[in-house]
Amino acid sequence: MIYEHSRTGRRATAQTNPEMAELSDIPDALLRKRPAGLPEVSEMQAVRHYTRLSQKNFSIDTHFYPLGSCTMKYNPRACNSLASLPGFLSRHPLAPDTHSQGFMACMYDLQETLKHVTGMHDVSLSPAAGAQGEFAGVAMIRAYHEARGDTARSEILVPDAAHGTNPASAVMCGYKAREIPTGRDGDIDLDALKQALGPQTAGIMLTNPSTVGVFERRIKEIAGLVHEAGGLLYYDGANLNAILGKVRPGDMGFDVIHMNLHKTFSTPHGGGGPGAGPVGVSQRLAPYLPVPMVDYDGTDYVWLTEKERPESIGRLSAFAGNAGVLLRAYVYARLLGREGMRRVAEFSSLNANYLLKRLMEVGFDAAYPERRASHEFILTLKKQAKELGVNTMDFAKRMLDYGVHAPTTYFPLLVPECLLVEPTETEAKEDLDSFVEIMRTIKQEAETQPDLVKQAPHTMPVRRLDDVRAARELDLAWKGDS
Amino acid sequence: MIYEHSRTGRRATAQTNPEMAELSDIPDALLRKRPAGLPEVSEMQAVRHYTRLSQKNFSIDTHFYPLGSCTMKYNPRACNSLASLPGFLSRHPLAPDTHSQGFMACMYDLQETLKHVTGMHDVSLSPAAGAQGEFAGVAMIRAYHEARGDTARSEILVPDAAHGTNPASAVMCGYKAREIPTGRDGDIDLDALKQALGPQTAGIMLTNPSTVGVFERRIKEIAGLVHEAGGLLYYDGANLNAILGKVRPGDMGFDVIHMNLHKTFSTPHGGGGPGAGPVGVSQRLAPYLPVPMVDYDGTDYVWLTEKERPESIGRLSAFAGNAGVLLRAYVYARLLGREGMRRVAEFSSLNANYLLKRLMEVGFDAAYPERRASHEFILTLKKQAKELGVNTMDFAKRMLDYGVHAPTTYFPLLVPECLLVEPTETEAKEDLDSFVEIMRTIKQEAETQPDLVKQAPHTMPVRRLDDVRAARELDLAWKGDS
Amino acid sequence: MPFIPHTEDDIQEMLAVIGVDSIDTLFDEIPDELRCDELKAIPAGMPEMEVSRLMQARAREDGQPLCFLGAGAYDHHIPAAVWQLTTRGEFYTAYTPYQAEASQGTLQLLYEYQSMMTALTGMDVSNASLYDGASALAEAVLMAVRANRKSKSGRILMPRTLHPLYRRVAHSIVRNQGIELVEVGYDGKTGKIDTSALEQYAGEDFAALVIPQPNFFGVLENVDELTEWAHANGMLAIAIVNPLAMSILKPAGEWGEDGADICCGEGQPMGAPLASGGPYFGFLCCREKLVRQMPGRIIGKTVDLDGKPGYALTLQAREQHIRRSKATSNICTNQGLMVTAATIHMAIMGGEGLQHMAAACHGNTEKLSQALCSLPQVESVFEGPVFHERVLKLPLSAKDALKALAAHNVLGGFDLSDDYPELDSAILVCATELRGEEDIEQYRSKLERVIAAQVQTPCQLKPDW
Amino acid sequence: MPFIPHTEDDIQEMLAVIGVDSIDTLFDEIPDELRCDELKAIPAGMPEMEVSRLMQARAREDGQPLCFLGAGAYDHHIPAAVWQLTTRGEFYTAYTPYQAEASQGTLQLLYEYQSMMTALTGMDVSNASLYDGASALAEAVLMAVRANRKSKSGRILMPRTLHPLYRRVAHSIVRNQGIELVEVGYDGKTGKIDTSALEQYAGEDFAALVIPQPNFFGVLENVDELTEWAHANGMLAIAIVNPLAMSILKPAGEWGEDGADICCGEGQPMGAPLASGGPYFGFLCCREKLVRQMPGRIIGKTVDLDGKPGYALTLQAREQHIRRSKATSNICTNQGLMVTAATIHMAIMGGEGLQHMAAACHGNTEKLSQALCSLPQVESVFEGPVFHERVLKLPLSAKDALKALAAHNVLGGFDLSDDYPELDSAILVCATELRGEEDIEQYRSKLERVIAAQVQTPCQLKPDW
Ligand SMILES: Cc1ncc(COP(=O)(O)O)c(C=O)c1O
Ligand SMILES: Cc1ncc(COP(=O)(O)O)c(C=O)c1O
Repeated sequence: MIYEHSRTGRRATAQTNPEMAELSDIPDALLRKRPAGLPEVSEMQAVRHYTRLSQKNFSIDTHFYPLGSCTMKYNPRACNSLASLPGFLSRHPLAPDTHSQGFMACMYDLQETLKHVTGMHDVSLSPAAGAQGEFAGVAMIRAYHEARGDTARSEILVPDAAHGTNPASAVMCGYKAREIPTGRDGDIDLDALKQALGPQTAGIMLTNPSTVGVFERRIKEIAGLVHEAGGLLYYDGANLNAILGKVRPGDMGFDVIHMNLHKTFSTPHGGGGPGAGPVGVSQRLAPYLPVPMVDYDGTDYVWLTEKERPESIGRLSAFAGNAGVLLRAYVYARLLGREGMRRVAEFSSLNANYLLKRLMEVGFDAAYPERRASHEFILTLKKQAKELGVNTMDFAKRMLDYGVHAPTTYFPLLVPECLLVEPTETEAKEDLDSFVEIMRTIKQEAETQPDLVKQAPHTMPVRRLDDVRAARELDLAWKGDS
Repeated sequence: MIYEHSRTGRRATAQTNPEMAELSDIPDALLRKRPAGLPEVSEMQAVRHYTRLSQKNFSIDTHFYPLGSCTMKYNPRACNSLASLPGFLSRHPLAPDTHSQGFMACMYDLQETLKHVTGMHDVSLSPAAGAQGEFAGVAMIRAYHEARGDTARSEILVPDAAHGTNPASAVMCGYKAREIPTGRDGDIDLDALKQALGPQTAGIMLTNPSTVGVFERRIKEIAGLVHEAGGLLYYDGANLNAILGKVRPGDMGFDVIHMNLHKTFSTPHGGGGPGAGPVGVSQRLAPYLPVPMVDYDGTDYVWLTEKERPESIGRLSAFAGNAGVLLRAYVYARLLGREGMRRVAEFSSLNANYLLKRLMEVGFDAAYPERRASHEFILTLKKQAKELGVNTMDFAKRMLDYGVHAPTTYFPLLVPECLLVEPTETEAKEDLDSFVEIMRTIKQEAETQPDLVKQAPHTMPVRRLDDVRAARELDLAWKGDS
Repeated sequence: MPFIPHTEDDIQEMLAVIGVDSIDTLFDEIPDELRCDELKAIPAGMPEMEVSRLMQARAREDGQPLCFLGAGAYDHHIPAAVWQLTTRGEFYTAYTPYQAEASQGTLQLLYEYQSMMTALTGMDVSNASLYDGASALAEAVLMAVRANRKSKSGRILMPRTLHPLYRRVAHSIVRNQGIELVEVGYDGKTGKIDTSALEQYAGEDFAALVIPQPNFFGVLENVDELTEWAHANGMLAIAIVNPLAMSILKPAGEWGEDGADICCGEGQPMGAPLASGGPYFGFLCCREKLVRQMPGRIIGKTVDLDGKPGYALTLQAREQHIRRSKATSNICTNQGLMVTAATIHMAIMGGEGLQHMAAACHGNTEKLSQALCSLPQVESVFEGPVFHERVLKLPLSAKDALKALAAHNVLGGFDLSDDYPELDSAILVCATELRGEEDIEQYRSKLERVIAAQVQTPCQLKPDW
Repeated sequence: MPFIPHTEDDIQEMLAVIGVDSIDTLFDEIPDELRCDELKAIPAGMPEMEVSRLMQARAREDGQPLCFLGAGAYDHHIPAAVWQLTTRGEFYTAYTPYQAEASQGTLQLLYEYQSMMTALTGMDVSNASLYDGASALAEAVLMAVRANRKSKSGRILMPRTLHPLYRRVAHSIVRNQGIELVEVGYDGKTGKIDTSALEQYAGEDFAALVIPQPNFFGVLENVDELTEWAHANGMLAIAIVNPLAMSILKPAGEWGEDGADICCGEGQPMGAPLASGGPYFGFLCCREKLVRQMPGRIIGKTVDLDGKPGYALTLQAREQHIRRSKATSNICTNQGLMVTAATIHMAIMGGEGLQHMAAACHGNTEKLSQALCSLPQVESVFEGPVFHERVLKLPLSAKDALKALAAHNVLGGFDLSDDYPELDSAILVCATELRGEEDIEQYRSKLERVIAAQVQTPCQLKPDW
């Protein structure tokens, strides 16, 4: 804890002047009485503390990190340095256009690239992450229906395999979320869908390839059905990595889409964020896109705001979203180019299908063995859990001991004891092979010394943590030595 | 090994164009026949490999590092970012003065600051490290004698406690190095000195405080004796941290001095370098300073080179020395200012004297118990080595297990089983206290379970390494899998 | 192939294992008619060297004008160590700490962040970030509506002294759930919430009153009275504060008798560069009893199997990945890296350092205001103390003045005339600790020229840097 | 107190333990008359914020001219990852790996560096760096004198085609030991070492012949013949090479029948920014049988107590800290961090990437040379192939031309007239992979203007950026 290095009167940084400016014109009643309890440490103590803390993390830069649905691939370092050029870092968000043409050019180009690669008619970059993109998308669906006076539509359909943000976003937009079951082959249960559709249907949120790691084959048929019912189709772009440059959501019939640039466009995940969740729409939804957007009038780049776009669902952040993330994605897009984008889909699929096949060979069960994997796939450890009493969580924790981050566990919810594995295109074959070896070893351990696995991890800075106690005896902030 | 990630045909970086430019105008006989055996890895593999490799190091940013004589103190991060501003990084060393005024202003200011803080008449920044500063200094002594036609002087005196670079530098300048013993109180043996002085004496190289960690009290007398004999005094500035802003080598009577900016001026040690070893001289040696130097003519900064300074000992590097290190030192000097410099001496001495006292309290023997410590001090583990069979090396290795880098061991050579401990001013009292606890613990271990200490370290990436084998079965480069 | 490590041999071996003969076959479940051709409209790839050149040119194009613009984004000093540490790969390229044992670095740091934010705001608990200050306000509003069980109206009192962009964002986000934001005017003399306007809602059903400190005009609100009034009228008090100001101002947790119930705001002043508006981060703190209504990640301290302390995501049952449509919010990816920077920033600055920084901003803004008000017909609009922004009235239209200043490479402030037409020709200015006396003098002299020139010639529109 | 963590309480407690009543007492062994007062001439301390401002202004002052200047320091692309990794605290703030077990990161990296350098140069062993290319040459000379037991003269053949600054540095360093550097002229037509000049020393006692590849004029020497000649005459062959060029040119270890004996050079092209000349690093490689004469740190691979591989400093008996006055050199602190950057640079570029980079430099320089030689009276001085520099003759004095170009913000090249008066009005130009067609065209058109203007008006001296 940084507070453990804190001492009253310690002030070993060179950051500020030793004298403090006057505050005498501010009435006492508005001032703090006691200083805030912030740490007072030396600059070196802070540097040492946070350097060492960082070393306690697994990360892409240190470990294989096949966290399904999250696309943990290499984040090129050039994206960081170029987005951090002084001119970009010091630009005030409200700077006039005369002092913004360089930045706006990047944003415009990025909008264009995202339009083309998704097949949509228009793109707004402002949502700060996937979930905010979903919110924007569903809000646009709502705005569209409302503009047509079609106010009876109250439901958004979501597959049971959908990410939690999908139903949560629907609700934030004032809709009811209604679940559609997934069929045994991993595709949506079409009959159930047909039954659910009706005049109350505002739209459906789909991921394709879906969160069970397979491509929804009857997507055109689904699009037809939903459109027929008067609903719109929302595309959750979290899995765009699987199809980048190969198929486009716009061509599948989607009306609105978000992209997680921190996945497909490889901006860093930063220990939880920031990300960026631009939204793309078909022509009929274009008026509703969130502002601001950037346009090019032939000589200059200009902002489009509420004024120019009165039907917009409005603004989702005070300024223009996570600009620095967008710059990183832009640099990535330029480094890759169109060939590189297509290769993303090709090699992430190659890695996933290869890894799945190898894992099946060493005795693991695929959730959808008869299907092609997309860029990710699901194993189910049902058998191991039942026969050996070693469950998915145990496998996951044991992997940490072998120096790989665990895949996503227990999501999607419909597959019991599941591991959602996404190797990404930036991992080499030999690293996939070594992952197979690790899985084989853990399986053997589970068979011969199950406690070793159930007690894992053994080599991390802490052993397995007591989550129940964390939630029951809430300790959410340091309160001083006690 | 990075080579283990290498595969023929792997080319997963975005650095260069996929097509290679023509070389057809170069005759075949001058071209490579086979590509050089360099690794072919993906950018991510390189990033991952070197990130993980870095984590295997102890460093100031992660550990207490009381390596005596090396002044391992906090390296302010601002020095790094400001020396790395694009304008500085992109300046060509041979750029014309019109495009160099900003950089030259920094160099000029730094020369001035170093002059004032050492009490010398003139400073040249060009030596790349302490040892090159020593070389320059002794070469100037030689040039001085030669200019006076006094060519019989063939010896440089060095205390037996001197750093190895001192005698080695003397020899590189064509001198014989003659050792002077250290007295029992840590000061130089004055009688021996008197005996050694003579018409063959070119000069003497001293560190003050000396490498045994005490201030040479009779420095004025020594200066008198050496000067009387026609010799000059060289000051090895490696220990300048101890006296910065408190006493000045120029005032002690030294004719020439080098400063290790990577010690006293806190530029990073970089895993072994680069450093910077500016030299300062009294007036009579000024003409001999190495070039280039920077002067200010009232309007512009200008370079002084061989042309303007024909008596110079010449040039020690192709350009102007380790410019980036000099910029870092300059930023440090500005952050500290004159008060900060004085505090460096005060608090490094406070820390050393406190730590010495505490270590003596827990039962360790000081090499010079009756003396004040300077910014560092020497323990001798003679007793432990004899009584317990646990030597200094064992103590040092065991410290690693407790998360502190070992102090300097077995230097200076005259003190048996010695540890040269330099805590520096940037460590907090509580960290010194915890070092005392660690030392106490190891001592107890040495008494009760000596093998634990003798087999240490136990928690590092490797156990104790076989140095003999390293030197006998030379393996100095990777030769492919074998 | 940039970033793709496969050699031709690898590809062949892998295809053989899979049992297909080309990569394209892996896409055979995708209906043929959907597959797209080469996307010609997307430019071809460029090596890093060339992209660098492009980006350097573009970054240079935007100049680095002298910035007196605040209005929600502030140009502060950031210690060099902050981003050198924050961009360490282990922070930069990790994700949400789902595997706690392999993420203690991020988790402990977030716990420290929560500790610092509660210390700064005087609240009990903090989440681990939301997207930005404006969306944090929207989440605070939603949270208040859920938490104030006595209120049924879904109505919120939203003063006009709050940042106009924040009000718009909050509206965009909450309106779909039928929540109404009712605006409350301000006192034309003081620039504070108009208490008589407020009084007209006394006794009505509102879930919460939003209280900004400082407010959008830079002015300090009478936070004690406002908090008391809200509580007396069965409303929650939602504080929206500048975290840097909190180092010197009375913390939200101590407003009135019982303190504010929820405290949110924009974290940018804590270590985030201006960077065109993002990424920044929203913070959200509250009373412990409201914690189960709080959106976003929360880290808890706990113990491991050996009883050793450790950190983990907790109270996840509020979140979308567990609770799905019943979650407190849809947020998943948050602004973790910005919080990493903020935590390191606060640790390096220290409590005292932040106070000095805050006081310097206050002092410089007062100096700026005095310097500009020394010009003819330039005057401060509101009386009373401010934090680090002030509204000034100019003798020419705000738009013209700011354009002309920009042509001199000075960002002179925020034009209030669109959002507050009644304040026509007024601008909002800000001088942080980075704007020293020379800078202020530059602004003053440029403005003097602009004012002098206004009647003679139309202002020059192209920047002169 | 910047960087000093002591609180007032700490100080008092510590003084009490020591048993003195003031910090000043700790200096009581220092004679009073030596103690100095406050050093008024040194400026007072400034906070980081203000130093940043100062340094930013100064860095801006130097502009960023378009650089066609090489002459020993080359403007190359450096992958962004290189310095982001190199400045990680664990590399940046460690020291010489004296405690091997706690320094495996640095040690393994250095071993990898040695591996890459031997691969590139074709030599058997490499040290872990010297200060720079010029001092590495001096060390190579000293090493050759020690190693060539048959030679007693202490004389070295040093061609004038070698960088003049390198020759001066070598002279400064070796002359004190009475070593003589005998200059060998060049062929005015080819720009290579004049073999007839060389022939006059055949059979004489020299310890070594120094062979540059490429030479200072950019020209490729006939390295096979020269190496053979040296060996035939009982001299060692010291290669001094550009490491980037080694990725495409015949490596020193393969020159002639037996290869060069020692290979040294400047490491700057491998990941070090121009940075006003340093820090760069010198590299030094040699035949295995000479390894005990090699100066500098060397890392060896070995095993630990369990037989697990590990890395350690080795052959330390050559070094000053063990051998003192009998050491192979006085070097202690070397250029470790630059080698860290170089190693990462080479790993990221890969062997093929370096070849592409080298070939691009070659190609661009040829394009530049063609473009400039299209101007009247501009011509290439030497015939035959070059690596990435070329000597061009101008129709006006080199000094005037370069000054005028600098005023147009173009660094046009190196003025050869001081060091090679016989080449008056000749400059040495270089176009690395970073100087694309647009840049070349800019140079051409600026030079055209300069040439056209020369007779009319004296050139403008102030830069115009
Ligand atoms: C399938 C899916 N949808 C939506 C999201 C939400 O995106 P974000 O975390 O960017 O808000 C995620 C993120 O993990 C996801 O995997
Ligand atoms: C006392 C002393 N003198 C000289 C030197 C040599 O300095 P450098 O390593 O900078 O060449 C050192 C460095 O360790 C030293 O400690």
